[in-house]
Amino acid sequence: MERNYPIKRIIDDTGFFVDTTFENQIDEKLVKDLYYNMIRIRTFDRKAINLQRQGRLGTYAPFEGQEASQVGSALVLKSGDWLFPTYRDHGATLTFGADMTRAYLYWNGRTEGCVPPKGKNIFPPAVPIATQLPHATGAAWAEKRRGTQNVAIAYFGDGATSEGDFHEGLNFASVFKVPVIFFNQNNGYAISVPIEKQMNSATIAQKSVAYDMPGIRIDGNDCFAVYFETKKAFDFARSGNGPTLIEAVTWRKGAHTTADDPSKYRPEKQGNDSVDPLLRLELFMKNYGYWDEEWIQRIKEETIIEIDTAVEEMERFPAPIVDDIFDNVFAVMPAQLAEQKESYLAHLGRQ
Amino acid sequence: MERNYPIKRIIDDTGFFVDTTFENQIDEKLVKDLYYNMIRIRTFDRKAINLQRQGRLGTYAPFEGQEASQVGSALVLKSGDWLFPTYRDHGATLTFGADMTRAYLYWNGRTEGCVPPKGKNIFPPAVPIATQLPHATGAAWAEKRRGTQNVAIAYFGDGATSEGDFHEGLNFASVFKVPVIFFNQNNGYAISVPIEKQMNSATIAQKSVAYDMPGIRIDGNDCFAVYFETKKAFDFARSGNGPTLIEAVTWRKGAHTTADDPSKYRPEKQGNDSVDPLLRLELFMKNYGYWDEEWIQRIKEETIIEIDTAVEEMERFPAPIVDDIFDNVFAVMPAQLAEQKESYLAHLGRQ
Amino acid sequence: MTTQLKGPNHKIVATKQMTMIQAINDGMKLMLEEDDRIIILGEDIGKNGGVFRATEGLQEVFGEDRVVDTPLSEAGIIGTSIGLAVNGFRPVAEIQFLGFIYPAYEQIMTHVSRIRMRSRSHFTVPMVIRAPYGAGIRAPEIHSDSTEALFTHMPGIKVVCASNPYDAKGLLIAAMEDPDPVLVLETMKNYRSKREEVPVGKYTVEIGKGKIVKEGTDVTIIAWGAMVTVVEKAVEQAESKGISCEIIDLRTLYPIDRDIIAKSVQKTTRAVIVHEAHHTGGLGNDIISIINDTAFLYLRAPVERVTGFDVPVPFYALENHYLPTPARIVEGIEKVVHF
Amino acid sequence: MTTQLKGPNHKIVATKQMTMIQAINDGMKLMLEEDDRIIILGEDIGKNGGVFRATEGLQEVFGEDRVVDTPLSEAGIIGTSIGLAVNGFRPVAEIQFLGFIYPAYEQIMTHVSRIRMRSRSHFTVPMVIRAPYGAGIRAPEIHSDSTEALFTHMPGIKVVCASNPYDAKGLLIAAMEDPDPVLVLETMKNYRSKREEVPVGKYTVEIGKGKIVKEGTDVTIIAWGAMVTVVEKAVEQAESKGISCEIIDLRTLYPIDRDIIAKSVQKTTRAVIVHEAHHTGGLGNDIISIINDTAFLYLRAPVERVTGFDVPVPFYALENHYLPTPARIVEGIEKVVHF
Ligand SMILES: Cc1ncc(C[n+]2csc(CCOP(=O)(O)OP(=O)(O)O)c2C)c(N)n1
Ligand SMILES: Cc1ncc(C[n+]2csc(CCOP(=O)(O)OP(=O)(O)O)c2C)c(N)n1
Ligand SMILES: [Mg+2]
Ligand SMILES: [Mg+2]
Repeated sequence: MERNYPIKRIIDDTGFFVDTTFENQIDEKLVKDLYYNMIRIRTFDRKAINLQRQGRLGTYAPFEGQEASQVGSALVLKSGDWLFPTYRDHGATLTFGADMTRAYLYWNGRTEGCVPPKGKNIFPPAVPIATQLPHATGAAWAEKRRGTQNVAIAYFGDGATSEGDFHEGLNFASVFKVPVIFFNQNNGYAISVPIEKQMNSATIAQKSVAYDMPGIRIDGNDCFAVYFETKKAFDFARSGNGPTLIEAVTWRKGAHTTADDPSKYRPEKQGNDSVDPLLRLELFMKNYGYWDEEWIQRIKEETIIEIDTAVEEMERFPAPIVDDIFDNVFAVMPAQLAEQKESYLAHLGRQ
Repeated sequence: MERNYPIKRIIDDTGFFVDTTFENQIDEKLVKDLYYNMIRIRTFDRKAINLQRQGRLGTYAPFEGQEASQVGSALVLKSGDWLFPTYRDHGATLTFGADMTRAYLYWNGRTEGCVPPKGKNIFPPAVPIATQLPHATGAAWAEKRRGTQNVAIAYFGDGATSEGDFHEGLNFASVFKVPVIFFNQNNGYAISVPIEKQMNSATIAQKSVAYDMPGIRIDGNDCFAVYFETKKAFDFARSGNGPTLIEAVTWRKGAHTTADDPSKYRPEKQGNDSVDPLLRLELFMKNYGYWDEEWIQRIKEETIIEIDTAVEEMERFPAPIVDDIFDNVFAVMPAQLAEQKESYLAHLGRQ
Repeated sequence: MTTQLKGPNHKIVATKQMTMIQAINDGMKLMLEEDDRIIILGEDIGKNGGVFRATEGLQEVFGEDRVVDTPLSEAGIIGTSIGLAVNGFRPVAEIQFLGFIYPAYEQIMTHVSRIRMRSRSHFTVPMVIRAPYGAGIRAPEIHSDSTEALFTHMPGIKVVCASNPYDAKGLLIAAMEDPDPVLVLETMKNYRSKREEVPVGKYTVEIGKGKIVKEGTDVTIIAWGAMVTVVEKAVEQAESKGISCEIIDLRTLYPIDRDIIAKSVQKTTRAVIVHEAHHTGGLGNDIISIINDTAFLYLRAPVERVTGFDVPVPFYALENHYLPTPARIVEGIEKVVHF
Repeated sequence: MTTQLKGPNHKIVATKQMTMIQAINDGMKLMLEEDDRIIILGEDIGKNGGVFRATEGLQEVFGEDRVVDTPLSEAGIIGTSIGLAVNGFRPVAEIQFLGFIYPAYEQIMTHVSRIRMRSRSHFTVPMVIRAPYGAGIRAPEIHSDSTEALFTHMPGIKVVCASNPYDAKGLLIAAMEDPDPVLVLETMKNYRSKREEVPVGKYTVEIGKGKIVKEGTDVTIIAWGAMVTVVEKAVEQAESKGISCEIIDLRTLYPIDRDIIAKSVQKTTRAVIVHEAHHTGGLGNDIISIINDTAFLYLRAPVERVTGFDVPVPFYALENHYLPTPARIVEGIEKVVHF
């Protein structure tokens, strides 16, 4: 089956073209967009780990190594589109326009972290694995019913393919031919479980056959392959042709979360050979004359300032108020809940 | 995809060989076994419908049209094998050795209908759709762990492929490479929902690709195709090669259950062209000199007697006793339940 | 046949004889006409009109886009309904029998009930889940569960359950207009058991309010769904023995109408709760707690519960032994009265 | 370090300091050694030793055939465990967090709990489901559910929940030897919170029996799991105010030890129930019903409940406001005592 689903690549590990189909669509704007966003989210991600170590953030799920997959795909989205992320997809949501302060807040156990900026259709991160796939199908179905050209994208991991919801989400999408992209980041592991123990299939892309849905397998560390193949799938969906399953083969460089110790289960050298997606883009930029040292310095500095500001805002964010746990359960609070709230607030007052 | 999964046939609609691969394995014993069991279960099935109409049986799910699928597959089982049926698979269970009286009892709302004869590994019919697939995987896993050559077979319908449990059952089976056969009877409908609305895939067999598991598509009304292809899959499993998905394309001639009215949703003439599996075998027997009028008369008469006896036994079966609802919940009845039982029995005594 | 009847404010409303299933069908039809956001989906609900005919004729009128036959996949039905709901639609999902809702339990438990909270009301899921429930119609196994308590221990979702055609239509319409998800339990046993005059137009029955079906002074009997009918029979017998019974039809199971229970039990000083769900973990316990909290000093006898036993709902040959009967209820009533 | 301690019959048993997680690990290890039918399976339990290290080192000793890393699929884990169990094995399935058990709800509800009944005990599923549960460890959302009541309303399955290392090991071994399915809830908050002497060999704690943790005369406080520790703190404060408290650690949530509750409340005449699950639908209601049934004439005040609120378990920034605190419990105690 691997033969039926060869990994699509546009540039190789040394940053040279291996496929020039899209060469004329690669311009400075695109290259810089990709680079800028990848640098930005990597800096965000490393900062998060640091904050967690310092006790300024809770358990965090890092995505280093997956930047090309997340940025390359999220740059394709247009304003009316929908994004259904997991806990590891802040790279994608930030690229699409999520608020950075709120992304940090999420990892401090704050519901504010789930509220997207106005007009941005970004769903709260899915924590129960694979549950977001049917949601994306439903949201896409709604767009189809309204006759728009908007598309929904659901992010999910290799482990998520084992859940029933993966299957049911894809089946509904194919039956109702709705504009949804199932974007799988195959990062080799589901916590400690390697993909060979997760599934018997050689690829995830081939699971599309079960739904007679297009399935493609791409090098998830090649930002151009990710961008152009995702764009093709979006265009296909916008034109009313229905869903696509994309398998982006990538690598989780770090731990599953800051609470995890990969040395327990992952051979030390495994993954060392997978070239860093950012480095690969840098090589490409140098190879093809896109390297602009001054611009790079500038965006790096800007990014650091942006992130420091976001962290500051996160830490200065108004403390959570107790009312919150009662106020968003129903549109109108039932009498018994109102009583619980009242009596608890009174109790706090007495203390 | 239909091209990748052509329907395998051994005899055509007129009862002539179209594939002679297995010709030399077809002998009088096999032909008679197939015919006898198909006649037997058809008679059982029609009797059940009649009993239901007369109010002597509860709602019943008939399988007429699916006899070749059920008998052809069930004849492959050996004594240590496991059979996980649905509510529509009494043809298979009876062929494997289930007790007929108890099959009728099941449809009279009696748990006695779920108890197989000693030594026969027949699980109670699965009512919640697709839940039996992981069970079969687990039972097969146990056989593998014990190092036996026993195989489990799970029966399920086209509609069942939409449930998460279908996916999870097949995934586990492929990952742990256990000796289980997933035997799908694609009878065209899940109650009123035709297969085109159930799935976008042209075949069910192709869903095996998702698990890198062998998948085959057979004419489910050709008892030889069913028998030999199922046998191949069993042999494959017994030799330690793991699971197979079989799609047997067949046709539900009657209603979903006696409570259903297919004229509401099924075009009147649909399915008329699918030759009756029993008739097809009869044609074959006449074409190739297996027709033995005297034997046929005898088994028909014997079958009628057997069934009448079973019905009589079912109707003379000791009335259900109230204790039953309390007695099989736990191995040792918890005190509170014992009290509930005692007080209810006392209540009945007072009446 | 349409008749005329005085409405709540003495205005004349047209009514029609309807069974519960017809009233439910009528409610969906009205709302499909009125609100383009409504989309009905489930297994066999389109061409077939539902296995109980609740959606009969709706696909013909409103088309396959609004009355949708789905694949056989409850998590898929609820999961995609969530997506539809957060994106502007108002899905009304049918689960064919409550006993088959469990594959969707994760979607209901971790998303349907929590999205409003998780997103600070940015995303909401105004959706309805309809599910026939209950034993006593000689259905095959698993078809007869009465597991409402699994959904009342799940803050963020409301649960209603009508015992008659009028309430069924009014509660269903209220559910379809509610800004939050509502599970609508439909008692199969009462689907066609009686006809009554039901207003032909739109009206709602307020979610969260029970109803005094019959006033009385000696004992309060609390029930819902199919059990209301059984209680009525029991009460006839009890009253013939000189016991005056007050019957409460709870109608909403979450949030429970605590006031109606409190007031009634404070008056009668005795209570019997009747439900067909299992004893342990059943809603009866919640109601005892409400009585404990609101009527402790009034109570003259321990509250009595007449419920299904702590056993899986039996196969139908014995299901009537599982279900509360008028005789068991009368014993319960006598027990509290003669304590 | 191994010390010696007097056992129940004054025989000397070797003990060792263990945390709850070590005691659980030890229990599984002993049983894997003793009983070839035991097979442990779940997500990340093999090489990784479980996200909480409950199965640490077991795969190394017993091999990949007996300590199995499964795909990420709870219905698959429980569904195949059923097949293993009916075919002679004794699966011990880990669900990584109770909040992720819901995808397996159908398998548990319609099969694990019913197969014995459906087959008249021909098929049985002697299996254990282990699940860490509860809030208060600053875990991400959904990881903190305490939904034991969803499993006590499901006849055919037992539910246990230890508050300390000794009970954790003893109950787990009892569960692994039980002929019926047992859900073993493990309170994450107590996994490593204290060490105590635990016998090194095999022993069981009887399923269905609670324990008087502390005797007292004015009020009975009933709790389990993590809440026992919180209750102990509250009781210190209450006793300093002169209120004598009796504490019951329920230990088994199904079937509940009714006698221990009845006897204690008949003695103290007052009760407070503490649990972290939601108020509505929580086990507290069942316990109030038990008190209603067994101690009505003794009771001097309405039973008080101190529980999690009727809201989804909050994100962790506010989770401590959701959980019962010593202060809230003390108020509850004072309320019943000064009624
Ligand atoms: C239903 C469910 N089961 C278990 C978990 C615990 N869990 C969290 S992340 C994870 C692994 C996910 O792996 P994958 O889908 O590959 O995504 P990745 O973390 O690698 O991005 C598990 C088992 C969960 N969140 N939800
Ligand atoms: C989980 C679940 N959902 C719904 C049902 C109701 N139901 C019973 S049979 C059936 C259709 C099954 O179709 P298929 O799998 O094709 O099998 P067939 O009946 O055609 O043999 C449905 C929807 C059920 N039994 N279980
Ligand atoms: Mg992964
Ligand atoms: Mg079918």
